[in-house]
Amino acid sequence: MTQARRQGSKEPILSVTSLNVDFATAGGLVRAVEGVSLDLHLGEVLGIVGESGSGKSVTCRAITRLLPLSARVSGRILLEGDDILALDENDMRGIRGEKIAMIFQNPSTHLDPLMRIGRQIGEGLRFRLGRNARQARQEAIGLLADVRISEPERRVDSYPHELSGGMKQRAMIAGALACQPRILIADEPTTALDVTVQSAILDLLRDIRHGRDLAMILVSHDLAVIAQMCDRILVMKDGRVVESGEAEEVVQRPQAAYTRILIDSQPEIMARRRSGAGHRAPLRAERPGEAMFRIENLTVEFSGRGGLLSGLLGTAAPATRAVTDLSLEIGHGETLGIVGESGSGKTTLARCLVKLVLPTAGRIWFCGHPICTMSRRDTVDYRRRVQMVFQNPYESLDPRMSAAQAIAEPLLRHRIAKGGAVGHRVRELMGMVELPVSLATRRPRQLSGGQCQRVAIARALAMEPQVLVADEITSALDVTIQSQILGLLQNLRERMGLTIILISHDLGVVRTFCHRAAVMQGGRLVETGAVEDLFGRPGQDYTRQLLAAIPRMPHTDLRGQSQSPPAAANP
Amino acid sequence: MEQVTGQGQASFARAPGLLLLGGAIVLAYILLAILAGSVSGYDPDIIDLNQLLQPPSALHWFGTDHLGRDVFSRVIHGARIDLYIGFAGVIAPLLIGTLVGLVSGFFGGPLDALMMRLVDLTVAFPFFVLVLAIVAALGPGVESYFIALACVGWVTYARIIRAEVLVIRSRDYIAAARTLGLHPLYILIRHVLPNAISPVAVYVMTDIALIIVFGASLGFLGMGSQPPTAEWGVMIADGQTYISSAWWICFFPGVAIVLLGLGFSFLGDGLASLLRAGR
Amino acid sequence: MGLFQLLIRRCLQLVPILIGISIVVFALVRLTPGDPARLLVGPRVAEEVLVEIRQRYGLDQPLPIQYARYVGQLIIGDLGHSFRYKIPVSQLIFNHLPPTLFLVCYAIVLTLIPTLILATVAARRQGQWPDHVIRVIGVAGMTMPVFWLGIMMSRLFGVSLGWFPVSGYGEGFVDHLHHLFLPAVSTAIWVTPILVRNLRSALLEEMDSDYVLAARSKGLPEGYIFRRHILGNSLLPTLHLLGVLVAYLLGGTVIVETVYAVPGLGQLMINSVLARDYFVIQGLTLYFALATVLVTFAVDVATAAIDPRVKL
Amino acid sequence: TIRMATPYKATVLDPTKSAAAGEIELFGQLYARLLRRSADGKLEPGLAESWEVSDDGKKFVFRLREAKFSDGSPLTAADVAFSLSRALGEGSAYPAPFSAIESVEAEDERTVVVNLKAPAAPFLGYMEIFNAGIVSKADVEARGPEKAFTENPVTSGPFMVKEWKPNDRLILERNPHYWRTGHPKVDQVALIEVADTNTRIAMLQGGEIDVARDAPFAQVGELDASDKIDVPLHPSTVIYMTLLNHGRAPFNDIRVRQAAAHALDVSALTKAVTHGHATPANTTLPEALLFHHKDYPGISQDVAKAKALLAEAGAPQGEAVIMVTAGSVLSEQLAVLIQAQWAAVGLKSKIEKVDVGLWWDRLTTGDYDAAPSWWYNETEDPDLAARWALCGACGNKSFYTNYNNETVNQLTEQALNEIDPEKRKALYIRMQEISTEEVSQIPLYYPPYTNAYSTRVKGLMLSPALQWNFEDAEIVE
Ligand SMILES: Nc1ncnc2c1ncn2[C@@H]1O[C@H](COP(=O)(O)OP(=O)(O)OP(=O)(O)O)[C@@H](O)[C@H]1O
Ligand SMILES: Nc1ncnc2c1ncn2[C@@H]1O[C@H](COP(=O)(O)OP(=O)(O)OP(=O)(O)O)[C@@H](O)[C@H]1O
Ligand SMILES: [Mg+2]
Ligand SMILES: [Mg+2]
Repeated sequence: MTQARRQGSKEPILSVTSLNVDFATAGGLVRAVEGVSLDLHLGEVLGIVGESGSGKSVTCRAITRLLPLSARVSGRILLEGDDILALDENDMRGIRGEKIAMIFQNPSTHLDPLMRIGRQIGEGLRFRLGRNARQARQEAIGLLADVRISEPERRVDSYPHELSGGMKQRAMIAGALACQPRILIADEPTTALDVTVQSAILDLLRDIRHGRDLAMILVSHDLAVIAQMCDRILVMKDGRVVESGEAEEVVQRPQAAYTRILIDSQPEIMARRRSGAGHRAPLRAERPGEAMFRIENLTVEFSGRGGLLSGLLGTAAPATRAVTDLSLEIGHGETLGIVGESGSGKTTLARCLVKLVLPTAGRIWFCGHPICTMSRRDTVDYRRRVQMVFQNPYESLDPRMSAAQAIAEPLLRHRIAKGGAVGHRVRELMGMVELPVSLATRRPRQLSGGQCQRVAIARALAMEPQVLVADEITSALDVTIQSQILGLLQNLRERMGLTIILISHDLGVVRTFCHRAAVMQGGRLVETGAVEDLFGRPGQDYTRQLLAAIPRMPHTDLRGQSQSPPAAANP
Repeated sequence: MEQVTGQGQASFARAPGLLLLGGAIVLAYILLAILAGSVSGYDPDIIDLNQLLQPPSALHWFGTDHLGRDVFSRVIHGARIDLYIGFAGVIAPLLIGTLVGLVSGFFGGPLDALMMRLVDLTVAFPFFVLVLAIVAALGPGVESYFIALACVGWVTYARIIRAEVLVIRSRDYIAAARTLGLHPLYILIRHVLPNAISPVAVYVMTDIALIIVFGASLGFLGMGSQPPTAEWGVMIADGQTYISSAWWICFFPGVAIVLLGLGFSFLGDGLASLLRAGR
Repeated sequence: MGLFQLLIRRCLQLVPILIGISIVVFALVRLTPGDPARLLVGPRVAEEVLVEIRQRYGLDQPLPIQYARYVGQLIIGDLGHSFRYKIPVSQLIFNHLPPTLFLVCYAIVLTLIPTLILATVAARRQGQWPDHVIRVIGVAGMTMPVFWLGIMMSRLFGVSLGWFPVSGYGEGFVDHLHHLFLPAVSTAIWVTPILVRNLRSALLEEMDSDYVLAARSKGLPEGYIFRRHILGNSLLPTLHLLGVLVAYLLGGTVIVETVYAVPGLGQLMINSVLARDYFVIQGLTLYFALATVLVTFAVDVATAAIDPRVKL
Repeated sequence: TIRMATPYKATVLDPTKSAAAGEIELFGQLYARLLRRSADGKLEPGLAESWEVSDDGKKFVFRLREAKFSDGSPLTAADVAFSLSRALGEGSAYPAPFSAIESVEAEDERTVVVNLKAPAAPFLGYMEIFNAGIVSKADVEARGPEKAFTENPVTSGPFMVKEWKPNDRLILERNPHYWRTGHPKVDQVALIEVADTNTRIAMLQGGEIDVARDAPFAQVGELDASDKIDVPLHPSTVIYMTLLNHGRAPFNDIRVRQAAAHALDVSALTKAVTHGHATPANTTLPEALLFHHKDYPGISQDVAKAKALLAEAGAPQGEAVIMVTAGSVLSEQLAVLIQAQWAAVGLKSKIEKVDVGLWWDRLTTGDYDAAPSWWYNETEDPDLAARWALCGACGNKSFYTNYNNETVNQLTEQALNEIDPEKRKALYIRMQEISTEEVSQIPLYYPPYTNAYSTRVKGLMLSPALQWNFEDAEIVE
């Protein structure tokens, strides 16, 4: 018996009926969510999956009433029988944090840049649960440890900008869990996490759920995660619920056409169907001569900052080593996957490659030219050839520029297209990344996470680069769009010999898409090799752990799956 | 079915309101300035020694001053010179300051250090010496005032905008723009500036009002408008000895400045919320 | 790097600037027409007397020589003597410094608290009547010329009510507080609205940022969110504005000092300029430069303390 | 304590080093002179008990009374000789009054002999003016002139310096050794420099001071009406006038000058500016001086005549520059009025407001056309006044107007040496007639002092020649 069934007779703790959300935009009202209804019981996990931009995040925010001011909400949201939409802000405050906590999709902007994360996590404790500062700090350290942040005593005093993407996300989770809410709304809580950490976090959530009868709404693109974690699943598309039901049911016997596509395009499944390497073009014969990139003994340090007082006393915190003594070669036309623990220096490495971070030591050659000592003009040329998609697409878009402007900018500035051709090319690029043209005038704030992601990809592709450094480009995308984007990249790779450096936590994607993979841990390169070798015969413990932690689509007994503790124990 | 809209109203829905109100006030002043001659009824500089210090009446709506001039027409004509002072006085500091702040904050390093010491220097520079030198060189008048302001006033803008830029330049969208191989100056203008400008937009509107008032305070150095020009600040200064006997000499120009200041204030806030809504 | 070293470095950076500023000021004041000798001894003197005075002070020498002499004096720590008062410039500055410092600190204290409160109210009640009331009063306060305000306040609080003295500096701390109350308030009245406007706008900017949303989602009290999250993030531009204003104020609040007869640096400066008391002007310039650097440094340190992303 | 707020600054305490208004008023309090003036303006013995004049009027012998400096040391003839020599010698700011002196000798402890180059009618009067004060020879020689006059100068007058805060205030305390026993009646006098008129008034009204120098005319009536404040309007030697630059067009042409004078309605202008508290001026010399030409009609307004004169002279090119000192409200008002009335007869002008330093520079270099301004005389004798304002050969080009009339120049010297008052009077009247007729300047009005006194102070007044009698004043509660 599932949890839901056990409590089926009882009133749902949260019940949403025909929720509509409209946004006032320059182009008039836009409906983001239409007639969504859902029930959530204590101890139950409700999964929401769906197309990127289908209204998942908006629904979640509507429940906590945290939509932007331009939103018009109608419908009914009952929390323990009270209509949330009718409450005033004061009562609402009483509900948030303790009754409903929220993990936002976009951790980096949801953390106050000026406050140490320990404090941010402890805030709820202090104000909702009356802890004093020291207790709150202690508990924050505990929570950080729970979410598997290493050295929590040190990290508790870090500022958000000193954390890696995954760390921020975990800090966010810790903050939401702090007050032991009854309902947790988790909007893609694990997108920036590597599989080992992800499974640990999922375990943690599962434990809490059982221990505290937590009700949870989990939004994710990772069907495997959803299937593992959830009792019931809601599938959304275009603002509507297209299907909902018991998790097992939906996964095994999808009714709606969209659900079927969704499940089918799961890369793992795809990979299995298409006999391994079929998806991946074999690397063309090694070109002789220089590698595309040659990285030698790269080390990057970030100077620590221990607050003003310690600066005064000369006891500033020690520098953080993000990358240590890393050497690597990347060939022409190769697709290199970089995987590794969250905080292991992947993003830092990527930023070094595009000259955003200067190495503390070591050198990088691009086609035989050292990039660190390039002249300004060469740098411009270099950047035209090497493009990066940032881990956090929302942050990487100018808040004042519409999607179309952002994509058109490089075209115009580099005279890649002229006059009317620009508009045409922008539409073409938007089409390539599956962005509806109607979003052209939207600003980043008015886009969903996945939509921002695609704008960023389109912008990078607009440059027609030779190298694409893609930092977690698939994490915010649902599997259908994910596979379309990957297909697009593959196409480019085949047609134009695009070299891709793909940083991803999704080992499935790396395995099916990349030629070679590099595994990083603690700033060091642990292992590198062709994916078949690496995934088939991992040489290092860490790689093995990673592989073991990949969540899988349950095919047999869903119940047993979801109740058996660590996923790592799976075969 | 209920309508719930966050808290309060959408800020961008309000922006045009403020902008319109502010714009309307300022526009009204501009119109007055243009039409001053036909609105006022009296020549603002005509002296009538038989009509000294008359209280407001049907004949002289705002009364007459200590030289028997019609305060109403002086206030109206004052719009001309004061708007000119306000706008012309703010333009150079705004442009110079914004530029320096942007460049200095964005590029950082030795350039920044140099610029900021230049800012220190300018703040430290004895303004009155500057004013005297300029007046001596160019002769007294409002133009000298503008030049003195341009030499000094930019500092405030530079500091404000630099503070913003320092934060913005570490944002990812600037990094992204860099990786697009865009020219740093272009990034500065297109990405940094629009995101850093809003405190400046607010301050500039404040500054216009301050400039108008400050000009009058500098009268004792031969700065600002020359008599008998009808200028609000000077009118207030002239009227101060008559505060107890003829309040209207100071009062009406004062009201004129306050109203104009309000207009600019609305305009500034409206502009700022428009900029906010643009994100 | 320790704060102290940074400060030292700032001051070292200052040296070339001081040289520059002193040359410029030196040249400017001397090239500006206006004969200090005549201003010194009154109009009715004979021409020979003026010549003699110019000789005595070396004003008849070519400028570079005069400057070299001045620098020579500076090196041994002598700012020169005032033409008018025949006393060392350093002593003159030292005498006038306390009232100005006191007044500026006083005015800042009177400014900061209302600024925070008013900006907060205005931002949180954006577009509602408290916002508008604050705006109207603020604009009125800002646009009211200080000399005019001074008269009104003197008349009301000094003459009619007799609560506060209308002039002077007084003796002893409490007396200073009493004497400088009206000047400080008059200063605060125009400084506060400037800061309020800017802070309000910055607050509004931060109020709809994502991390505020996140803080709300934790059910934190609005007041706390405001203080800890919104305020800190909004403070920077206002802080810099305040820094510039304070630096200007430290140069003496000429008009306020004149209106309330406070014997401060502003008065000293303007009188020295009007009298072409060259060495006093130059000495004051050096002081201003030092004061400005200190204020700027303080602001920069505060910025770095508030925002970890900003490095000193 | 009598507290006085004044816009005039005390910058030096050495009586020979300044002739600016603030010091003129101050020196008299610090340094006694050989003669003094009684309350009604008569010359009477000061440090000199008695004096004799030789028949040719060239030798004066003064007998000193027994007096002491503030440090208790005796005041001797040597001190007098020393002081007078400083006043007329090199480094003296204003030696003009003593130009007639050939030598000053201390004959013995008590006797001072002054030899003149030629008889000089106003000479005795000059032994009373501000820079004829007696300083201690011993002290000045011991400490050197710079130190001796900055740190606690040794004084001979009713007061000595208690505390001096340059650019702020000067606190005087009674000199216990002052020769007039029983004077001063008050312990202290505080001279507070307050530049702003309204502040001074507010301070007086608020009871923070006892005397406010120079209340604005606009407030005289109102202040006087208060039962705590008096504004007695004592006569002064001040005259407001407009300087005209004879050195260049248009005012180098006498017809244009006359037109400019005829264009003005001086009495209306006086009334407007001073609220009727001043007398319109009829000659180029101040009313309070001896030998002022009371009955002279002056130049009256006559627009037609002004236009005719202008036409005759040929319409002047361009705009005349009316230069005023920034910060002087009255001058500015005058400039505006003059500009308007000139415009009415077709004389175009523009006003330029410049700071004092620049004003003097432009004045002395002749870079102006008209300049409304004012001046005063340190004595009631017109000699210095004529030298300052009318004489083109006395070193300052008639107040830098470049007015230079040989007759007037000669008359000036003649009048100095003429002893007979009646004859002198005739000479000065001629000078006034000539200069007014030729419009050397345009005289505007003779203002009284508008000092406002708290009723606490009794017996205090400012003499027309800018000397306070603090020593006679009292405080009554
Ligand atoms: N402030 C806004 N103004 C206008 N439209 C908005 C706004 N916020 C979201 N939308 C639109 O609403 C739709 C739903 O957005 P939502 O963020 O819920 O998508 P999502 O399902 O979470 O997608 P993703 O998986 O990409 O995060 C999108 O089409 C988006 O463009
Ligand atoms: N600006 C910075 N200042 C200080 N430390 C930093 C800074 N940026 C990154 N770090 C640290 O460097 C390390 C590597 O960070 P990086 O962002 O490269 O990790 P990552 O591998 O991309 O992780 P994730 O998968 O979570 O995004 C982390 O420990 C992080 O805290
Ligand atoms: Mg989303
Ligand atoms: Mg990363």
